[in-house]
Amino acid sequence: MRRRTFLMFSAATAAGAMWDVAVEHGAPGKELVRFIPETKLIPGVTVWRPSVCAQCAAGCGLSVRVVEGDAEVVRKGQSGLIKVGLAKKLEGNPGHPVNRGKLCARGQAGLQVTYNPDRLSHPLRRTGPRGSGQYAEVGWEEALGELHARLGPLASPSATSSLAFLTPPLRGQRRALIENFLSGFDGSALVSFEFFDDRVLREANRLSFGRAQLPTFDLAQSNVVLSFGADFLGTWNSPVAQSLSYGTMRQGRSGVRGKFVQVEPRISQTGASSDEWIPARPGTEGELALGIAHVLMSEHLRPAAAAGSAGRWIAGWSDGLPEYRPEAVAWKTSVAPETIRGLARQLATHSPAVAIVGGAPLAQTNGLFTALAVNALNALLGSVGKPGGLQFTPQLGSIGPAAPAKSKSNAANLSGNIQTLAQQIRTGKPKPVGALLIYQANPVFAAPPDWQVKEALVKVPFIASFGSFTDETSSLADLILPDHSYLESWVDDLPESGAAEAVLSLAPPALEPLHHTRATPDVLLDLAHRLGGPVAKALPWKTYEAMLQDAYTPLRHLPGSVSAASDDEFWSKVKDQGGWWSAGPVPETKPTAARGRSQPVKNQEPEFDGPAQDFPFHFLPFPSQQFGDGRHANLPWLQEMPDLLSTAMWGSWVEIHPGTAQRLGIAEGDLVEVSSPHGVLRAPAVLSPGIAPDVVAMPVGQGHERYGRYASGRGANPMAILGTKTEPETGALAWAATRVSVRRIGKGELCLFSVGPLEWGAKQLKR
Amino acid sequence: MSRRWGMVIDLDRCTGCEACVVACSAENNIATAGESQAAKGRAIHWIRVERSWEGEFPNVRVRFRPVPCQQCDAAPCEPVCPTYASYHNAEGLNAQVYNRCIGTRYCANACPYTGRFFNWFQPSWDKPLQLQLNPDVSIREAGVMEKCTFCYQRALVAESQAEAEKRPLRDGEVSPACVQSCPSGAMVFGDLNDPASAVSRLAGLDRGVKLLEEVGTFPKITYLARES
Amino acid sequence: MTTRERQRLEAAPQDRDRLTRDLLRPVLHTSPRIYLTMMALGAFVLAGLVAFVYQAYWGMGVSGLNRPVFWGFYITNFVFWIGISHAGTLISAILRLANARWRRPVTRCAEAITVFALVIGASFPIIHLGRPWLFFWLIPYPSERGIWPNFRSPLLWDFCAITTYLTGSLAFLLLPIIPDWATLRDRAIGWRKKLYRVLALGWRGTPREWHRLEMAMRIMAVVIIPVAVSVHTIVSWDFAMVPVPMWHSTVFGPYFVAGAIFSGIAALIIAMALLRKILHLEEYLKPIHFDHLGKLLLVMSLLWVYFIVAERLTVWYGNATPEVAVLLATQRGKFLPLFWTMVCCNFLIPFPILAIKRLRTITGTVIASSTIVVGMWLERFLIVVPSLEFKYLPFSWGNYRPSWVEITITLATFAAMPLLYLLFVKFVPIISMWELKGGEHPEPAAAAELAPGHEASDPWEGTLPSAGS
Amino acid sequence: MIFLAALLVAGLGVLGMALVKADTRGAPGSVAGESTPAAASGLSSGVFTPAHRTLLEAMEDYFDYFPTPVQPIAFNHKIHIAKGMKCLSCHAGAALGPQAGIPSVTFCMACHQVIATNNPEIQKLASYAAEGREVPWQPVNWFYPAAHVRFWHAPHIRAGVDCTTCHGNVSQQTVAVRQSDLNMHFCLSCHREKEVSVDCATCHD
Repeated sequence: MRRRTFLMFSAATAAGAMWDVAVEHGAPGKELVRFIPETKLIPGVTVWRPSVCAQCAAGCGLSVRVVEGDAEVVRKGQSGLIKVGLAKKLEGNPGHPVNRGKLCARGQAGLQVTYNPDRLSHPLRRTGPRGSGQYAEVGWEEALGELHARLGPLASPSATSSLAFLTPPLRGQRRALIENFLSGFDGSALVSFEFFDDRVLREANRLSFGRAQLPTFDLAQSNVVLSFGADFLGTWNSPVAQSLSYGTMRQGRSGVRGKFVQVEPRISQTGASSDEWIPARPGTEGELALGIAHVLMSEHLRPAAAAGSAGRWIAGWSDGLPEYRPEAVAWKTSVAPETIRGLARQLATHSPAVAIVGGAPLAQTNGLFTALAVNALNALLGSVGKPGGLQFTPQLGSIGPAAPAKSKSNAANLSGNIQTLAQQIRTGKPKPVGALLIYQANPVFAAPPDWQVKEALVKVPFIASFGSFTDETSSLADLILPDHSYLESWVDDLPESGAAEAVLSLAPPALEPLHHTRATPDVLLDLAHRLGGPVAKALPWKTYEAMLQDAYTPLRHLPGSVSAASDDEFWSKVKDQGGWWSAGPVPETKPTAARGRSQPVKNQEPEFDGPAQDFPFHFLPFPSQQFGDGRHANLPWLQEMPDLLSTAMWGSWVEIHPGTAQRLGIAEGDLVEVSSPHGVLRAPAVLSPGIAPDVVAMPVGQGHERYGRYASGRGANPMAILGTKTEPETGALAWAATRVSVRRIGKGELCLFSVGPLEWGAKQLKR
Repeated sequence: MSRRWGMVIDLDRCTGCEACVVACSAENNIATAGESQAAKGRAIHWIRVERSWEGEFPNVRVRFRPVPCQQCDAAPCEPVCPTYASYHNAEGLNAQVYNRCIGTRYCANACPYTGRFFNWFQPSWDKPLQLQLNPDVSIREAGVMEKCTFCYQRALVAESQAEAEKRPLRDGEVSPACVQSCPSGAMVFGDLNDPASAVSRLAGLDRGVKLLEEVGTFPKITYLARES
Repeated sequence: MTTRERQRLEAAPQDRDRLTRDLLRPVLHTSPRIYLTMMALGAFVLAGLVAFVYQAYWGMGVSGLNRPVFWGFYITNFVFWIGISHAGTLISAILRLANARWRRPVTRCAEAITVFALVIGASFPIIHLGRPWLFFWLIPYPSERGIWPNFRSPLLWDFCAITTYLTGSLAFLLLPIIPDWATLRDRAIGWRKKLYRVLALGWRGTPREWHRLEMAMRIMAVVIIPVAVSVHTIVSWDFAMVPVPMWHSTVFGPYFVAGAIFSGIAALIIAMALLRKILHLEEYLKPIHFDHLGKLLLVMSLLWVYFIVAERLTVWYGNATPEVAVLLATQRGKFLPLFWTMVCCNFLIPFPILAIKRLRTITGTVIASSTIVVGMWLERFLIVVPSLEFKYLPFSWGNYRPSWVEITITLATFAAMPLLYLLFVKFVPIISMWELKGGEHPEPAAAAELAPGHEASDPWEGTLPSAGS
Repeated sequence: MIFLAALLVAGLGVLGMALVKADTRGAPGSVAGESTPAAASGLSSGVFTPAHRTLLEAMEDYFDYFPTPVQPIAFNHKIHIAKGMKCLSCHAGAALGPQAGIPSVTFCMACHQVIATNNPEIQKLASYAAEGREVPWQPVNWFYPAAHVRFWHAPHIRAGVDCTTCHGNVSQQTVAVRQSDLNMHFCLSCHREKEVSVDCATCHD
């Protein structure tokens, strides 16, 4: 018997009785018009296209799974469906030397950037007061015309005000393009902003090793890894590359299993994998490193001279660091002398060993000292430039024709930071800022409140943003010219670390644009053309593609992953491969000498913002596993990805040691108030055994006021209560140097993936 | 002999990065539950990373393990399903046939690993997020159970490809999204019936343990214990 | 038993007319108060229906269920109502077979409980389905696709057992009503007459008919007992067949059957007391009935304690981590209040009431029964939910809190039971008239044939209280 | 059972009333965002859930009823095949991937720029092309989403299954109609006969 027959038989009465309810049947409804597709794909058959991940600075190569599908688009004012290639999944590009086919959670969630419901689909012009978020759609011609009209006066040599361009740290031709663009504006500033910017480490590496870049770790061959606060398996530097080699370090070699020790006051995702966790007091990591160095030298495990020039910046190095006896160090760091000695002996005897430093230890007022101390320790261990140690990825610095044509007057202004920009806006010196262009950076969200970034930015007469979303910063803009998503754009990147060879990540658009957006590089080239004069001269290209091709085809003559007979063949192979990587020595940027300094860096006690008696806890904002510095908070996959340790989803929380919490009468899930001298925030408490009792920690990333439907009004932003202490030598924000007080407010709401007990073992019965 | 898909998860390599979690959501059209539903315990993650704290400050350790469906050989979820929606296929998978599922949720109770998930509501995606949906995987409607399939659709595509090219399937050619993404290489997938496959070799290591072995489910996922 | 007692029980011939009048009064006359009650109950049932449709339309998410607590109130109610259904058929069948004469006014009352509780109970597996419109896939019907239900699944056993039990119980209930319907046919007027003419199936009361009825009832009584036992055993196997801590237990079969009879008798006592009050049947449902049933309840209460101790003590001594987690959660952890309420309701309160003769009055037994019904519902809840909340991997432990939908549907079934009962009472004399008349048959020959059975010594006779003498 | 039937009927009745206004309501369990675009975006596959706009649609799905589509242009298969075209000439995807596909209007116009331009149906085609629109062809053979069927053409073509096996003799049809009841029995009998997989997961997912 057929199912239908059976059903008809048994339910005929019931069905007949209600047939009349269905009155709307047969109405054809509003079937959408179908437009003629522009591309040819075989329906249902996957095509893998290369691209480059733009979710963080690691520059991993992507493979985009593209399958034909229906997208709703607007053509000539009519909305309808069209068959286009749709991205279905992001995977790592298997040939790419940084990530070798792998991709982290944030990278994979990048799909939801392109298909985000809150992505801007048209150019917008502000209609309400600044910051109100009221915009009206305008056409591209109109928007470009307005931008041209606003920037034109600034480009003239007699301009009385200047142009500033605010971006995250950029590399490759995108940076070159913007620099060249700005070279036509007198007194213009390229201001790069990123909250977790590693400026201190770059400076330390410049001093210690002559390379102002982040190191690459050959963990795959290390036997001991000692990390000072670096979340190198999670969010720091090039996490996929580091995880790849970490896996090999643990179980990829026969008979050898590398040991990994993590020094940090709160167990991070990386610390969770460690064999030993050492909660040193915040700001004393450098001393701990030197304590270890002291043992190495005093026990004659390594001679002081082995550190070479890296030891030069540490006072007393050549004397064997007499101030850093383990007992003395133990008193300051609260790490037992025996632990220090044990670590030193392990590092010395189980060579190759490597020390890593990054994250919170460098975000103290003595961050540079800490970085230099760890660098010196690495040098002492002989792990610089050696297998199993740290290396520097060769940089294709001098490749490409697009070095900015600097004129004398503006050369000094070509780089700046957000504080100097705010200063310039406030004081109007050296020149008032006449217009600000914003590309992706979001300092209004991520800068400490006392920097008054928002207050400064609103004073700029004209702001244009190229962002794909309205966020706290771009919502101040008068004009928004939304960029394509990175999957829809020409993308290039020169990864700073993560590979032994020089790497160029480059790919053509994997998708056709979904919305009425335009690629920002093309917009700038168009604008340069319209502006004419020196700007047009500096940017003669019609399209960004042409610019990239001009810049990178000379790589054909270097030993690399692509061999081609002609430039065209080379170019097409590079596009197919998703980039180019060297297979031999390449001409590099000249190692920068340790200029501007001859004295060792003094070890100063870390300073903290807020008196200890009123604010008894160290406040540790940490980059979250889901959102990094907050830019991914609008991606629902990441919002619903449980945090590894707290298992929290869709919110933020304050991590407190259970003992501390008990003392303060705080239970799991209670709403607590965290106060610093600079602000107050409220969030639910998570009691975590893996945090020092005098530290409270909070993930960075939530607390957006305006960042689409998934992020807005969710959780609290720890940056909003940070002080403004800086590392004095580099001016980098000491974001881990704020002190806070904590008190219970009442019951809170916490969305946890696991509400079970914290342990798997017998203690599970105590609930 | 037919294939018997299996997986090895090396807990010594795993870093808890949860790349597998997002990879799975992307590959398998797993709908986002949203905050209010997630808070009620209705978030769907076919693979999750369980963590456990051990010890008191400062001697604290964390352990974690990714837990997808264990694809048991003697799966408790299978005999209890009254409609054969949950059944054992020839390649050893605990398959779930969505259209046959009437939603008794009996299988979910029977599963010792809590590895099965129910669609409490009709799944939905805010436009245009639906464009990301994988055409090879169907959308599970309200009222049906769903679970890890070892990304069977990927195996079928690879088999079809191999068949078209008239060659046998290579070891490592098929991998579920979680395995494909795993940055530290902690997960290995393959045919347990092929003694030469990487997964067979690793599953035989001394470090290999099964989760809740005492329940007698004979999982096809072998965990390699962490060595510290 | 004294003569007077015997007369009362068997009803003297001169009383027969009065008896018929008394027992037909509720059928033929309905007071406005009854209508009001029915409407109130109907409103509850309607609310439950609305809640069910709401749930079916939007999805199970409107309930409080979640992962890992995939079963909650619905399955609790299912087990509870199936348990209640054991009141009737099992009791009446046993008493029939044992020829306990005092059973006569009680049997139909009990059998009706069975049928209605079964219908309500059996609807819960469908209410709790994610896709209730596909429930018919549980039916083994030949399909062109060659797909059958999975006969290995305890749910399918359930389906078969419950349908069998329902069919059997219906027959068991309806067969002996036929003569009473015939009486009604003869007395009613208007539409009722037509209705009863159909229902009476042309009963004329010939000796042959009486003989067949008696035979059928005897066969049914024998057959229904194993079916009833199997039903609740199979319900228990829904739990016992899966490796869930504290579910996977060999004791579950008898434990569930004992619990079912326990709650069933309690429900029966409450129903009888209500009928007695509302329908003024004081003369037919007497303290002695309550006293007898109270004793039975006492035995079941002790049996229940025995099972729960047996179950929990072995788990405690076995000390297997996953099971102990559930055990402690119920006894010491978050379910502590519910657990000890259950123990009070099922044992600590009813035991003294039922054990002390002076307290074993109608009021006493009704109080005891009420606590037992509550306690047994809690027992079912404590079987279903804690095991799921504390199942194996502690990372995936969960919490359960029912939503308004589940609560409404649960209340609706508690309203549906009296509503169905009231409706039943309005169409059928709730006390079997012909049986109460002592098996009155029009033809002496046929009566003589049955006589030995009537004359046989009543096994309960010796235990009857001497108070009546 | 009577109670159950009553429950079902009453339930479905109320449901019907609810369905009429289904689109205007939000789901009670706010699912990721504010709206329930499931029905609108044609993704969902539930039967008696917010997935359907009307009760009739739900019932058609439930009873596996496939209404005959009305095509915007009375495409004549017979003529095309008689002129020597092959199925795969237009439905090229069948040999390459899961879906057979319907060619774009530009493909049709490649010939019909010159052929049969006087035919009113061809003129309709030309007007679509001129407007830059595809012809809104209606599917003839499909599976309801609730069937969760994964059907790939290519393996069948590779295995030598003739198009007519499932689609009937299209060479004799003008406008294509559903000729075989492509139900599970139909698929399974062939799969059994050819001794290929009858595993549920091969076709259902």
